[in-house]
Amino acid sequence: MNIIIKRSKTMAKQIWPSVLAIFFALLLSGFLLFATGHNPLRAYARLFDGAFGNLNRFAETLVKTIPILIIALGTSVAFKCKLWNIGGNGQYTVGAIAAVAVAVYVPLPYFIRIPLSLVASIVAGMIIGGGVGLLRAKMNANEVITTLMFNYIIMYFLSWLVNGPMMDPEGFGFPQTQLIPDQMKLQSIIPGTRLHFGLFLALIIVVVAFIFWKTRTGFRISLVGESHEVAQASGVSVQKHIVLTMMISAALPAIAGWIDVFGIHGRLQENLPGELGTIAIVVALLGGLNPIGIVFASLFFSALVVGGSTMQRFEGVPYSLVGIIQGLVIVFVICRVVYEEFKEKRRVKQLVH
Amino acid sequence: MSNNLYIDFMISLLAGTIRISIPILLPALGQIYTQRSGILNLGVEGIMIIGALSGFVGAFFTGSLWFGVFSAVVAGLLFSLIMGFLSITIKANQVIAGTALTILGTSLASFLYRVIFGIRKLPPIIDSFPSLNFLGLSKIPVIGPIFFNHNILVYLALFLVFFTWFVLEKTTFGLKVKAVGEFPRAADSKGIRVGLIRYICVAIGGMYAGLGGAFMSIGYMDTYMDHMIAGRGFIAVSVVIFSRWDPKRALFAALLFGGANVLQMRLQSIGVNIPNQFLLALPYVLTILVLVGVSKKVAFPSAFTIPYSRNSK
Amino acid sequence: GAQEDNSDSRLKVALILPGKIDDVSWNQAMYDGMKTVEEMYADKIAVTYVEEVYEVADIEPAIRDFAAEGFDLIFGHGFQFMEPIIKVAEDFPDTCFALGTGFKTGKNTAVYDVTLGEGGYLMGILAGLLTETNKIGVVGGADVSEIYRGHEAYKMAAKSVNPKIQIQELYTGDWRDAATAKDGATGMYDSGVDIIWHSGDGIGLGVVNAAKTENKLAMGNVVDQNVLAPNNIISGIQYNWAPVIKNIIDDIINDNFMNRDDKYYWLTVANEGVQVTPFHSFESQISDEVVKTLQDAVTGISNGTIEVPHFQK
Amino acid sequence: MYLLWIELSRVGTMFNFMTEKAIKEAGKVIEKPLVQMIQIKKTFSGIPANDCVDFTLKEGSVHGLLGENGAGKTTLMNILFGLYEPDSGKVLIKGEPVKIHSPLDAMNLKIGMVHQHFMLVKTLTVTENIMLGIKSTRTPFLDTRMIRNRIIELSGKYGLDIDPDAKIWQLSVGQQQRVEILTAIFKGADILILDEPTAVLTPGESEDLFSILRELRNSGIGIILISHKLEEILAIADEVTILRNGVKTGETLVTPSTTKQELTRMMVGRDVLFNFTGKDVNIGKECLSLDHLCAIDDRGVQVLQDVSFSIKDGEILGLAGVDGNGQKELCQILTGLRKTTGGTIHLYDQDLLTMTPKQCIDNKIFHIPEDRQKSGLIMDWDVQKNLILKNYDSKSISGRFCLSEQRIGEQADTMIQEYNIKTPGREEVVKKLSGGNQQKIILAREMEGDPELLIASHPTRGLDIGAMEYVRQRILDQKANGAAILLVSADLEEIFQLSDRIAVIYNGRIMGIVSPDAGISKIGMLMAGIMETENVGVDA
Ligand SMILES: Nc1ncnc2c1ncn2[C@@H]1O[C@H](COP(=O)(O)OP(=O)(O)OP(=O)(O)O)[C@@H](O)[C@H]1O
Ligand SMILES: Nc1ncnc2c1ncn2[C@@H]1O[C@H](COP(=O)(O)OP(=O)(O)OP(=O)(O)O)[C@@H](O)[C@H]1O
Ligand SMILES: [Mg+2]
Ligand SMILES: [Mg+2]
Repeated sequence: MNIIIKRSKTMAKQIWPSVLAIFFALLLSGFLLFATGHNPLRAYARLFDGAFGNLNRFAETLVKTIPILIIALGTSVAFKCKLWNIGGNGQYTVGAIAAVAVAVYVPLPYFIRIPLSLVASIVAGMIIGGGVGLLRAKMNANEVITTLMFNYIIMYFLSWLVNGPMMDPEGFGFPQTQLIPDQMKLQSIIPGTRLHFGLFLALIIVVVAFIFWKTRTGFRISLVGESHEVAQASGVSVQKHIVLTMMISAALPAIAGWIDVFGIHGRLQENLPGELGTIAIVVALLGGLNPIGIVFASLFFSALVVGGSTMQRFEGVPYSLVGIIQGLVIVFVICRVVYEEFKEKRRVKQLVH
Repeated sequence: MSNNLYIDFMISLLAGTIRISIPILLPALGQIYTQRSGILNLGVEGIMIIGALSGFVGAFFTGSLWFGVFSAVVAGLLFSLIMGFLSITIKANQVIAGTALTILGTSLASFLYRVIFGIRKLPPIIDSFPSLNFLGLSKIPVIGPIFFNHNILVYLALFLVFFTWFVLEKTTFGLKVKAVGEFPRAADSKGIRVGLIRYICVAIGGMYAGLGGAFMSIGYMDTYMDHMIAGRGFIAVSVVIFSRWDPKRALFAALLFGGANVLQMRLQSIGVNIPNQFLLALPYVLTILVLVGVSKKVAFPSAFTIPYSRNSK
Repeated sequence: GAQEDNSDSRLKVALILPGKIDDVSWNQAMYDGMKTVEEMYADKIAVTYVEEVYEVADIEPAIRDFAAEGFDLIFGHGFQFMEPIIKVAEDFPDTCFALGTGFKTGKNTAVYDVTLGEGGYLMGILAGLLTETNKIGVVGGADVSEIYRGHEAYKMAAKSVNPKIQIQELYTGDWRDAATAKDGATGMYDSGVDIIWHSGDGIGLGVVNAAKTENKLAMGNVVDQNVLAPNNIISGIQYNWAPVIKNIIDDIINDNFMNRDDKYYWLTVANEGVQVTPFHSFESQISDEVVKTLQDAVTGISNGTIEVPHFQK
Repeated sequence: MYLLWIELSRVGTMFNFMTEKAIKEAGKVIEKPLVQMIQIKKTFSGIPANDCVDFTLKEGSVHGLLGENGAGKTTLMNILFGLYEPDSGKVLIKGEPVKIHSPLDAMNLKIGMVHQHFMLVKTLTVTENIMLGIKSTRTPFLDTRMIRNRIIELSGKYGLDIDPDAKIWQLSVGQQQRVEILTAIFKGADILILDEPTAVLTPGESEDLFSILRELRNSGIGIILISHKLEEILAIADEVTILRNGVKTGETLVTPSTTKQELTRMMVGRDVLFNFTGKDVNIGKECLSLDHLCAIDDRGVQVLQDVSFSIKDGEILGLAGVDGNGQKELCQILTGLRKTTGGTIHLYDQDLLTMTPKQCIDNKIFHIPEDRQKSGLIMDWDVQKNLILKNYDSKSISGRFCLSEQRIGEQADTMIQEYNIKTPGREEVVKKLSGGNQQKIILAREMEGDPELLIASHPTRGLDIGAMEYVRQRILDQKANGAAILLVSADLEEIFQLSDRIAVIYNGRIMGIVSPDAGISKIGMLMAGIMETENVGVDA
């Protein structure tokens, strides 16, 4: 009992600065809203309502959370190894491509085709990640650049596919593929909403990620991230683990791509990932690279995105202002350490006197 | 292709290459300072779009293009200070700080544009910088159209290549920048104010990026559009790394990227039978190939992305 | 803002746009059309506008949200709205949906579309007749079906009036990177092209700007773009969505929408939804012969004697 | 003979090695205080590094600052140089109270400092490094040519032999140190602080330095000299101040009658143990044997040449030598981290050269690395995680898939107790612990696995006397357990106390392997590169 109280107290202590930071970000955005003729309180009420107002909206928030969460978890694996994988979008896209390719073109029974397509997605992600990792480990090619470039390359690759070889023959030339067979789609958890069984997959991945950091491989990856020299001295092959890390890190966004194809899109179109990759970077870092932290951060951000859209729709708030609020929230949340440092200084002062 | 046509094709290609690499070159030059001092600013994209807007607004309302350039540089400087504050004062992770800056910059620019100009049937336009024609030099065959038919910002950017090199190699400031990026503690022990130098470098990076943004809105185009930077800031960051923080090599890298881009468009136009998406991806593929080629030699500034604090061991 | 007032008997209409309402293109044309109708029918409809619903994953919630809020008519202005609209339409059988291009319809879902092929055809005639170098160009954003149709018709028409014609074609791969489009167009002009048509969206501004700086001719799209470069924009096509929107709304008010068999509303040359813009200052320079050929083409398309093929990839 | 003397005096602190004539200069002592530091207090996370220290430097004098590792010498000087701000206390320069907030302030007060750890930017040239600290005459432009000429001039004048255009990374440690000294001289300081300047200099270089220092002193400059080498202090210092555990324990004029014993007692608080011996251990079969080992370093320079020796179970082989003579690379090879270019190594019957680092660990080769913060510990991790770096995958820590937090904790608790690691808890971040306790973590980790071969590189570097004795005792315990031990150290005291045999390395070659009875002079000669004929066990 005592432990629970203590735990929740330390939790509260950790969360408090973030809450404060979000408050200030909303306050500042509130001025902008007010200055452009909106009622900030009503707008924020809409935002909240849009994210959590009814079952359907909450379901939408969760639908958005799924890919953000998974991509962020993937990104966090690389970040933990001090590898800056900013290729979430590209890796998500290859996952989606592989998913549709298998789902549409492989004439096997569904119960084989579905897992096969998942495996294909994972493998596709691993190939991209492994390539980036190899280039980094063997050629010292900076992964910030390679992952970024792959984002563009894959984007055009997708564009080529939906305009060319994978274009729906019955689609009147619109740049999209066929829909995957209905029977293969992830079923809705709550009828009438888009919330699909991918949520459980996401939860499984969270649990796996949580456990992963306690395994030997997880330990080795974080060791390599902290110091190549110490890792090597401890018998861990740095190059091997850089490649491995990038493979894992890219496989997860690919899974997110698979889930979105099977859960919502049902097909390939251009610009599938949108802003997911960027948001995932933010979420991974704000979540402290820790699976539980990332769960909360992704939930928060997708609520912000989904609620923001509602606010935009019904309050006439410009889309850009929603982006500003997001940006400010990130900036202020980063600044929360100021508050923590301030408290630390005060503590030290009290100790001295 | 006949000989004449071939020459025309090459002239157009090279002239286009120079033009289109400028908005990559400018922010890249600025980021050379920033990265040399040990800071990775992924927010260049956001700073550039702020610069593009400020440049346009400045020029539009005063009618002076140079005032536009001035406002863009100042706006870039001010906006980059957020990055400085987050990465130097707060010592936050630079990847997230830069990402935040990009999100904030793109949204803020779009928002302010709407606030300032409202919804219009046609976009507001200005007369952008005209091509200079140095005493008719542009009429010289071949050389003229390639080198002497650009606007003044192009020449300014090319001058800044030399200027950046000069500052880094020949001035006390440049020396301090390098020391701060390599070994901040040593710099500190020599009386160099690490934080200040880093702030200045981030600010210079912001000014160059702002100028790069202005080049897009009032140098290259004649109006502002939300998506006019279109990833050039990110490309600039890459260019800096694979040019190994050297302004001359940055010029070549920017030209290479620009050249690949122009080439793909020219090839498309003359009807080369390759899916256009492959041609579009060409510059990015090329970047990776070049990166792989040069990376073995790349040694990052030792203190790259590491915040400095005197009291921590 | 949305009308919460229950006593309001006006039709609640939502217009969801994938881009900005002032993009001088696809979205703006629709926005302007809707505004016209809204003024005309001030007592009959109340319109809510949402712009930049760009991410495909965000489309369905937006549509569903409006449907759930009791809107009577929801416009999704782009083919990417097709699947979500069909899905939501099943869940809200009393709500009417209008889909901007696409091919799936339903009891409560109609498609409205523009025959860009007809517009492209007219532009092709003009370009083919006006060119002095026998080289013309066309620049588009992404290579998608309606743009493709326009380009193909343009090429076909130009060849029909000028057998010696050489045509350059370019897709920038992006709807919004005007600078790239400008450089693409510049390259075409450099290689001897003297007139370019652009098939719309933000990138079109790049083509207009290239014409201005190179002092060559270009033709606009979507709205009359002559004011952007009065000496260079010789003509163009413009869309007028108002009649089609009005048509749809009338059908709903008269209870004709749901039980209508033909669920396609076309914006055509015949119903003056697609028009050739005036020549403005070029009026005097255009020969009567050209004017006549163009006029014949318009008439021919209108009365069906000229049939522009429905190009498909 | 003179050379030999210098060489030997560099080497140990326990040997009283006064030469015939006192070397102390007969200089006039000027009484005017140049620097007064009063009641200086500085704590790092609660632990005092300087506790109410008073310090006075007089004009035109050389002031020795003595103390064991971690006594707080560097901290005190960093405060004077503005790198740290004291928690309390006052600093007076030439009688004026001053606040020194940064090195810039210090430099403006004409204080120059040569740091213990090089403050040189490796990618820059010598000239550029020197220009960093001084105001250019052509601000904002660099006055490279002028500075370069002055460097050549000064370097010629003092025989420093420095190439102004060389990049720092291309220089040897000794050369780098000379650059540091040159930097300080260059600035024309009134007050010059030198923090262990001779640690990496050759004897000749040291003597050159001393003549420079004497010259500078005679011109009125006050010099603060930190050194562990009492001979040097006795040779050049006019006064000494002694610190122990952050507290000043003595201040005395250096006269010809001052002895090392006196100073030692003030430093350590008791007489140094001369006969620090372990239990007698039976030496067993051969554990490690190296035969004609050759290797190159990262820059492709030959660092090891025909190195041959062997170590038996229960035996300690001391590897003596000045830093940078190939010791580091040898340790890397023995732990599987570096490839060789020739020769063989066997661990019992196995070929060690084919082993990966992991296999070396599995074969119970453990290593106490010389740079504990860089290659021994993850400074941002807590104690318990640092304790499992070598055995995280063993049955005692890992379950089927996961590391067991409970078992990690239990193991940490036992080790903390057993090795007497002073930490608030097993979850304390290692960065916050003292150097001695950091070293104990490594010790615990490397010894807990019952090593067959233990490589101890400078195991007591940076440790206070208590920790030092503790570590040495632990190494002897391992010997008693039957481990073969390679003790790499530049500290001859340590080598003599612990070793069964002593190998001396110079320039990548084993100069000889001798018994400790051979005496200091012989080893000193070998360390200076002077070959002897008689050996006690080079098995070639
Ligand atoms: N320095 C190294 N060089 C090459 N390979 C290495 C190195 N270190 C470890 N390995 C390899 O890594 C693999 C994992 O090592 P280990 O025996 O610890 O596996 P494990 O603990 O069972 O792994 P897991 O946690 O994945 O179950 C081994 O196959 C080993 O060969
Ligand atoms: N920046 C710092 N943060 C935390 N502790 C520090 C810091 N600097 C020094 N210390 C601690 O203060 C104490 C004194 O260190 P200092 O470097 O002054 O010793 P020293 O006498 O110079 O030793 P050495 O002979 O090894 O140079 C040590 O325990 C050291 O760990
Ligand atoms: Mg020290
Ligand atoms: Mg044994």
